[in-house]
Amino acid sequence: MSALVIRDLSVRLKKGPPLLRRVPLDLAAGEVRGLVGESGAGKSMIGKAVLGILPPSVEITGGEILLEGTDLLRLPPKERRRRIGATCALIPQDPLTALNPSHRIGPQITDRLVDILGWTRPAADARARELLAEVQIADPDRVLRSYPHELSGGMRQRILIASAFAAEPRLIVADEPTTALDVTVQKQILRLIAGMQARHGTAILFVTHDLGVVSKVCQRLSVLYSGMVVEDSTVADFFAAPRHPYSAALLAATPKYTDPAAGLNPVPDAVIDAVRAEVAAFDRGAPHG
Amino acid sequence: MLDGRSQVRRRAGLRLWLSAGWLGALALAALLAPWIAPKDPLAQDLFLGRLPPVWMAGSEPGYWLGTDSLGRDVLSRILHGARVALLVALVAGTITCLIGATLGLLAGFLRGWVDMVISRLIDIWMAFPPVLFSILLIAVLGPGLMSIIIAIVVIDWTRFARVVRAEAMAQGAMDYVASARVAGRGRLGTMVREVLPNVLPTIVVLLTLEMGIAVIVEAILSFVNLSISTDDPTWGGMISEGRTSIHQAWWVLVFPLVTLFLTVLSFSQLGEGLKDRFDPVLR
Amino acid sequence: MPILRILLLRLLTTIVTLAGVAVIVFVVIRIVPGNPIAMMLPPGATEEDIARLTALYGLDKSIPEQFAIWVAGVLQGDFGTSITTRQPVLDLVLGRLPATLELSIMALVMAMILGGAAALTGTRFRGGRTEGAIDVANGMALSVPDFLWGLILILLFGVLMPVFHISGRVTPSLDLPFATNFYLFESLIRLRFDLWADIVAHMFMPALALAIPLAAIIGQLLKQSLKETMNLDYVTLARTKGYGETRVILREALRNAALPTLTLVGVQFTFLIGGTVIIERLFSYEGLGNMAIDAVINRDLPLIQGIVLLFAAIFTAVNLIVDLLYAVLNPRLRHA
Amino acid sequence: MADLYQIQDLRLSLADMTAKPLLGAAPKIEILKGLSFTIPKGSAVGIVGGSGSGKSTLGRALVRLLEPSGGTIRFDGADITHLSDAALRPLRRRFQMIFQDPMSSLNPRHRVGTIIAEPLRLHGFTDIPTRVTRALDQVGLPQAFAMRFPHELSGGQRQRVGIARAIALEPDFILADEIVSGLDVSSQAQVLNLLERLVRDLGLTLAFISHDLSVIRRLCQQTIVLHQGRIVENRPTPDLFADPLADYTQELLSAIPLPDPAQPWG
Repeated sequence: MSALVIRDLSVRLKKGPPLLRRVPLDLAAGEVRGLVGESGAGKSMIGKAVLGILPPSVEITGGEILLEGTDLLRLPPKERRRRIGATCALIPQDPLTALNPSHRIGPQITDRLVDILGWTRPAADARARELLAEVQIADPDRVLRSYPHELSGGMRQRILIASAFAAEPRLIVADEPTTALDVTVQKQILRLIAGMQARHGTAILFVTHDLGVVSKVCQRLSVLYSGMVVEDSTVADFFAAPRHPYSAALLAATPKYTDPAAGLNPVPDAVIDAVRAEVAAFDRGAPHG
Repeated sequence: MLDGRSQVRRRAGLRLWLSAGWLGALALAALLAPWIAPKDPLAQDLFLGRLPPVWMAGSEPGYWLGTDSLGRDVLSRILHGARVALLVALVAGTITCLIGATLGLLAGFLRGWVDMVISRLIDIWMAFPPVLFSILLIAVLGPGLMSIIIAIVVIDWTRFARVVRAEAMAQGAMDYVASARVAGRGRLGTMVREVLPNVLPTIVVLLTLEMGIAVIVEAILSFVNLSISTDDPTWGGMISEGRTSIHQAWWVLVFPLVTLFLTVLSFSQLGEGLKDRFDPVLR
Repeated sequence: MPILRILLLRLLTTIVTLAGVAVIVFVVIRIVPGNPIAMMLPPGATEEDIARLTALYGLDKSIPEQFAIWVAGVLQGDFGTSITTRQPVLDLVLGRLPATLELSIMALVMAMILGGAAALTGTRFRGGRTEGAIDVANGMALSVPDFLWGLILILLFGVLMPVFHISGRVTPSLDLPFATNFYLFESLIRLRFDLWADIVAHMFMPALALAIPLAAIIGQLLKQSLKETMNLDYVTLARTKGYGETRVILREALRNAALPTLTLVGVQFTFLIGGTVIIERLFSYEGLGNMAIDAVINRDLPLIQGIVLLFAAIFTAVNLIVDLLYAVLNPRLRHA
Repeated sequence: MADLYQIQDLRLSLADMTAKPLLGAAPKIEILKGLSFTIPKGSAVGIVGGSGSGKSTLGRALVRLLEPSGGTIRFDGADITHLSDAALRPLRRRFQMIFQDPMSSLNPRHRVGTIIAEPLRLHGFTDIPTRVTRALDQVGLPQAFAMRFPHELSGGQRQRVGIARAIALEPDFILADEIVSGLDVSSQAQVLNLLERLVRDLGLTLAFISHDLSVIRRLCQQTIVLHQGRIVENRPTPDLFADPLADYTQELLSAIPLPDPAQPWG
């Protein structure tokens, strides 16, 4: 059973160039899929489209987003919002700006449970305490009463992860969740996400620019270039032998301390030209979006 | 997004042209007032008092916008009043800008004791109610064009100093200032060559705004009878006179008021428009 | 602790500022040409009369001496005697203060309502025509000062559609049972809604004239701040939780966006109070500002000093209150 | 090989404005807690550390954007620790810096040509147009770019302008502070290749600040690991990677996710 199926998703700037070109994507229940690409490739646009948080300057021009079989794009806005709130969650990039500075931590974890899912407050509070214990926060009662500025960056990222898992979502979009962190903290947080994901059986769309991270936490990945999926592989296959020349070049450009020669191979112009031609050919063949 | 930007630009362009057009026409009218004004602005004729504008019943040909209670031609007085208004706007606006922006730039960029002194001065100045302060100054200096200009400069330099100081401080924290230091540029050189160009758009907006404010201050001072002299035509003086006869002769108030309104609006829109048009970063 | 520190720091700078204001006013008005004593005496007064009165008011001494005497008086609560009315300055000024305070606060409330509504509506419907219209209205309101708005309002609602009074604070023929000069406030307490309505009908236009530019500033700053806040991660996160747009604006964004606006509004409110001087004149409203202009025209030196100092004290008090509010509303400072 | 930089017990404190008392100066926080090291002429030294390690502060002290509160910095034998701005000016040409964020470090109101030419003019160079042309050429940007404004360039191109500005002065030393952290991997590789080539061709001494050990591995002969304002390890790069001695270096190395599913990691 797929947690999420995306068919032919096309997104563009209002009256502007396309940002996503008929993107296909299949995410099995309990699977972690990496979305990789360079900036502007549209990787985080997919997650935003699923969660209904595309910026107002952007519009969806076609395709389907099937969440457990229901096409989100066909639901009336209010119902769509509730359904996303009940079954999906977001782990954002920057823990320093992702918590509201004027609310305490407790309500920021429980608000969805109480307001959208209709839990009682004591039940929601108990759940929050349980979640904080799961993300290894000692003294949960104090933390729940704290304001964000009283906590460290690593602590805040743990709270955001706890909050994402609060309503047992079927799908989590993790949008570059460790890009802002030091590499040692990144390791702890990635382990935490992987552990929670395995325990709860949640499917994750993992948006990142770092192929190293993908190789550690994902089972499958999609490589994007200019809003087009150029490769869709299992992680094992991809790192053994990438199929598309562009994704092969991207892998070769990623620095690697065990191999001083890696990481200084820019994507060759010929590869860029070829993949651009591919995008152009695609646009000619598909007026859609 | 691209489209949205061009739309903003079109609107900004229209705004720029409309305001520049009005101010240009006004400047021309002010220059040529002695030749194009249909009547002598000072000539009184009690038999022709409170004549309505020409399109109304009981009007007199030649008095296009009617006359005030002393029978003076409203249109001619507006045209002559524009001379005073624009002169005050240009001279007072420019001097205020030079002094205020310089002090603000020095305080915001150099920091330290320079900032301490200037900031404390600004604080003291901000504790004065500006209108009362200007009336007080005119009482001290005596009425006249020079006094008005001095009063505006003395009071309004803080408007520039405050904003420019904050802006210069923000720019001072940017790495291009550090890189000028690495390149070996001195402090004052960095301030003038690197920081000033980045603060200039703000200064231009403030300058045109200040010109509008100067026109208003002149009008306010005429209104409380402290401007040039009671006879010389000024917009504020006309408004003051119109306020007292508002139920009998609305035109004495309305026409100078509309002129003043459009002028003040044009000055502020001109600044915004110029900023949008000549800012390489926005372009 | 930080709140106490802010308070102390403010108090220190306030003293410096007020001292500066006192010195400047004192010096400036003493170079006013024309003898104020000569102006208050009847035409037939002799040289000796003038000299005697001049000595009585201490105007024959040097400026530093006069200043020392005045400061000594102020520290004992004696702000001198008005030359024109021969009443204590303090009584005169405090008698007029309530009228100006009521007008300013009414204007502030109007500005916050108008500006807040404009900002919230503009944010809710951002990117559309509604926002464009609000921006244009804001731009106009912002670039035209209170004096002109006052004149325009007089024309519109005083002459064209006479619904409000264009002069005075209250209809003179009414019998006022008030013990204080806070008419607006006291009429409510005494449940005299007839009087309250009359006072509001007098106050409405001057207050609105003062409120329009401030409303535009609040509208512009708050909307900008709201729009920036709406792009922050915690707002996005709230959207994914299933909340609607209006709820997200009010619950997640408004409070954080209002904080930076607040400090700027403090300064702008002092500008508004400064604006009462000319607006009170325009609407013949019997407040401090109107009295101040008369005092300048009559060269009533002690009265001018008293009024200017009072205005300066109000301005610094407003800044102090804003700083405290900021500290109270900002969890970072409250719990640090 | 002689040392270009000799750093002895370098200490640097910055005022903590958040804890400033009502009267008097704000308390100081020590960011750099006694660093000693040398940078040999013609070498490339990597400085690595997490956020809060003091690596950027150290960089800014080396080019004397900050004044140390203790210890000494010797540049080519001369003590520059407390030199005034005026006394530093003639020396400034010899140590240049490339900044992390090119959007902030290139003046948005100046054209690229001006940005490169201004420092040359300050230091009394002649035939400036030729030198600007050559600098643009060296960083692989077309001549037409001299007429552009920074916001008209891509991130990688802006960073090339930053490099061109630095090398045009023919310095002895270049400090590169996280210059590729904002770039995609492909332009990152281009900028690094360019820097490596220029350092070699022009015989420059380089200090390269980064949080990314993989990048330092490729570029630098010597690596300094900073942690909380102290040097925890300072060794030739191959040795450091083969056999990290300090606990923190080991932790840092083992935390890097290699693009390789076979790496034992988590």
